[in-house]
Amino acid sequence: MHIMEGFLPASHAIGWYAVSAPFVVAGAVRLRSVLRDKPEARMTLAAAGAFAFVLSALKIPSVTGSCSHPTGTGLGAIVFGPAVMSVLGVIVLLFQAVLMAHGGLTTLGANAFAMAIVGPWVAWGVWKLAGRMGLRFAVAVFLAASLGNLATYICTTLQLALAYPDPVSGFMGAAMKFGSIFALTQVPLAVAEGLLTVVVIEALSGK
Amino acid sequence: MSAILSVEGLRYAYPGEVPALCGLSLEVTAGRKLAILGPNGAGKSTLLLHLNGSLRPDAGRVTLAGQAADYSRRGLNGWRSRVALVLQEPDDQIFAATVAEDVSFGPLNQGLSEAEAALRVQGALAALGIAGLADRPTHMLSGGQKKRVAIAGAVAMQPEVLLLDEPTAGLDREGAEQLVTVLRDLGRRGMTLVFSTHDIELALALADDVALFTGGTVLAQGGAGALLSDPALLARAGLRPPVLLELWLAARARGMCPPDAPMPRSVEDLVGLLARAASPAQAG
Amino acid sequence: MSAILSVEGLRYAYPGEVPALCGLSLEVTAGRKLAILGPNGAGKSTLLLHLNGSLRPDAGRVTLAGQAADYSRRGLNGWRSRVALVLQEPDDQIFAATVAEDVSFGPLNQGLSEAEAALRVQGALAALGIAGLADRPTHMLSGGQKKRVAIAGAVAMQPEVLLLDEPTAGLDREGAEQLVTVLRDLGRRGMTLVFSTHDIELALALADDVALFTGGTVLAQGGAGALLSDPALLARAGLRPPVLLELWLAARARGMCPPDAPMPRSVEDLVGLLARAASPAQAG
Amino acid sequence: MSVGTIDRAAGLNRWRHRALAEKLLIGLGFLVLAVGLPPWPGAALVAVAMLGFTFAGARVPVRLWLAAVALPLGFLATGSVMLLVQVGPEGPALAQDGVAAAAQVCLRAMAATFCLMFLAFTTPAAELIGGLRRLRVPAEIVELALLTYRFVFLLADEAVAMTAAQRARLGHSTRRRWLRSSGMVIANLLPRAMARARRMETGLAARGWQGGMRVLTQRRPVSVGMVVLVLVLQVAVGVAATWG
Repeated sequence: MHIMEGFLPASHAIGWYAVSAPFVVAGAVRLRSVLRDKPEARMTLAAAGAFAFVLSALKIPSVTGSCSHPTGTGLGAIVFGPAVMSVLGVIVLLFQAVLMAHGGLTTLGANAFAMAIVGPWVAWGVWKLAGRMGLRFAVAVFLAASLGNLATYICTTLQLALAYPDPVSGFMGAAMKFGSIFALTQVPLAVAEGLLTVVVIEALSGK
Repeated sequence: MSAILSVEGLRYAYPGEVPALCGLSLEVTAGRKLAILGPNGAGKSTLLLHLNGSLRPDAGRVTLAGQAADYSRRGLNGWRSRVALVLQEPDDQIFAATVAEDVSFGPLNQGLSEAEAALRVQGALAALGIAGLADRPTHMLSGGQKKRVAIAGAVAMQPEVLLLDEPTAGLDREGAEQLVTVLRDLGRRGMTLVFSTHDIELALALADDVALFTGGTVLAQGGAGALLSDPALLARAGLRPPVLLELWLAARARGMCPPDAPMPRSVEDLVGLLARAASPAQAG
Repeated sequence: MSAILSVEGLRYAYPGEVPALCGLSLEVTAGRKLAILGPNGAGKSTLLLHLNGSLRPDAGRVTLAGQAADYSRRGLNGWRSRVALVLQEPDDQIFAATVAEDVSFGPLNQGLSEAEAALRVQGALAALGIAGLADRPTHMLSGGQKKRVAIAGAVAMQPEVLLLDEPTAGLDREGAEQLVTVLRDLGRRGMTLVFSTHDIELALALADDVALFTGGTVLAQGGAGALLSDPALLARAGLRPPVLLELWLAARARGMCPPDAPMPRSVEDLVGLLARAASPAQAG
Repeated sequence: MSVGTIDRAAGLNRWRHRALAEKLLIGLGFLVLAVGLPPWPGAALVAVAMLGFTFAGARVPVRLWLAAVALPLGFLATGSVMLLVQVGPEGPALAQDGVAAAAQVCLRAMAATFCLMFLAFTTPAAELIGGLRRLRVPAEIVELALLTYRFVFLLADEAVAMTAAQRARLGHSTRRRWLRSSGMVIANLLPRAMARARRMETGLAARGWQGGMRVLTQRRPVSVGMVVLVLVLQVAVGVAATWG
């Protein structure tokens, strides 16, 4: 769920840019040195970015009967690693804004934080942790992808609640408001994305 | 001679683009092989996508065995079981790890049991002459083999009509000839074939009927012989007759072939005609 | 007649696969058009990738204008400025947003100034007959246009040799004919052309020389006329002569063509030959 | 709408050949005003101005524009409902100033979205990315973005074709099969994306690629009249919204 263009007040838009910037700049610096050493990595990374974009444009069925688009953050983090995903994620968000009117430029900082930073890092952390705990491969993939997806939505919910605290119950109340709406649609979607990622990773490792 | 599929006044434009189909009507006769012949970009693939409900027309209608097309989920499932589609690029439709697994995709989706599906797979692989490839990993197939696997995937669903988009694209001559043999065989077993092509030689070799396409409309539809030997008509679709027919026409124009002889379909036919004319004594 | 490129005893296997080239020798004569003709999977593309240093042979060697190939970064840069490669799939070579931008990539890599590069772009687009497409976004081109843009990108580098992998693959007859015209024109301006194809008609229409390929080796190399009209030789490479030549040979065998006449290259040529034989009084 | 629909329109509209700087001045300039000014009347004026530039100026096809704006407006509908409601100790109720608050947010978000849509519908994404170069974004990152752009359309076509092929074989006949089929599409797309990357590497190396990806970009002359017009309008909107 991208926060749409103009939905956040100016101060929040700028604030989230400031929060995301260090991650993205660090990722970009790292990427730049990789690209200097291995120019051909451009192709692979660009293909990965395009893959993430196309993935986000695919419709998948959800458990409730609605359908939606996978975020791909879990899959990306597992396959490419979370640091790379921060830069690729921003590029993908930019294209989603200008090619699909999905998300926006003023909200790019906030969306990047939720989808290119929090989601991938949570997915990657869960993936590593599950591996260390000796969980089964498919279970680890499922947990990483669905929790990464869920973390993205929780992050977006908190961002919205921060911007629009409830007049009576403040931030917590707003978080519950936005959260309850999202929970209805997003929990099943997180499950769907987890299942989908398991199918993908298993098919990939079968090749 | 009944129309198993027919379209009437079909119009379609991809969002934001110029119309791909501009009021097109066409009939597919059961049990025959129809070539949709035209240059690239004429709307051939777009038409095929309408014939199995993959695209829904902006205007006009598609009729399946006399019934108006039903675009509900259920209707589409039934439709696609009867009318199967094979895309141009086999890599776009082969997903599974092995050939047999991939071919079983359609039958299993039709709700058949695993045992029934396995029989269907066997039958389809045999029909395409690739029974030996059943266990082959799909990424180790040659271009021609991939094409046949993709077709087997459709044949395994036992459709009445098989739609093929540019079936010989990218194949070399030997590969193309083998495929033509296989497709003729399917036709002989009663399957209705509709294939798109820009290759007039393929239309000559395989089609009973031809629909001549250009700029999103049908310029003419009729028997392959009459259409493919009409240079003026072909020229209007940006095509030239097959070399064989061009020679035949040129020779006939110079009186080197009997004017009433049937159209030659092979080099041997034509040489025979020329020889008969050169030494009329031998002629019938 | 000097060999601008030659390969000797070339062997190559992709990692983990059966050898693609098995001790192959070949000469490319400056200023001529050479067809690498053979069925799919014969190793044609692999050879082309060796001719501009994209692949390095496991054994054997490649010689450029008498000099052994130099696989250093510097050596490769010089080599690829003189020998340009156009891949089969234009999408593998076109990366920039607009046509003019994309075509400027090679010249700028050669170290030309922006002004010189702009001239090169103009010249190349004009040579390919696509000057009007300069500003077109690259993902909005048709198949035939993309092909020409990819070739323009190579021509803009002003190479001595142009290597083309299956140049007419996927094009319809009109597109293919236009491309042949353009390539003939480049040949007339002195560019050496080497193209791979499984389409014997293309070889007949365009090539001066033919190298017949099969199973990773050269079966025969020689003038196009002699090779393409030798059915026994072609059969060994899994090919059949072009329909035109098949007819010619069949007609000649029956005494319907003068035995000493030159090989026909078009329908008109052949009809002329047949007519001359039919009414010997008119013959020269 | 497919992945390329908006970008295609961006390549065909009447303002396709206007200088990037002009379009950025319009799109981004008004975007800043939309978010920075008090929504009434600031954002309202911005929205009107943007509709003028989009339809009267660039002649963007209305139907495509409407199809594209549906998605963000859907988000807006859900989001603003949240602002109408307040949650207190005695459960949810209508918020006191909810209507005003929601209206303000709606106005701002719509105006801002119109700005984004103007940019998206008049300027091909590649040109926008090229503009990043002038903002001193490192060349490697810009090139990465441009290559990504190129691959996006190729992979999207492949994904569309694969999905059509699966539908033809009833791969979406039940929800379970649909999920499985989608997984197969994605799993097949990734190796194809990587194979494409390798082939592109060969293809570009043959063109003398040594790491950089310099191309000649055409700089279009900036029309002074247009710049003055836009600046005057923006100042006017700013003044009207601040003191109006």
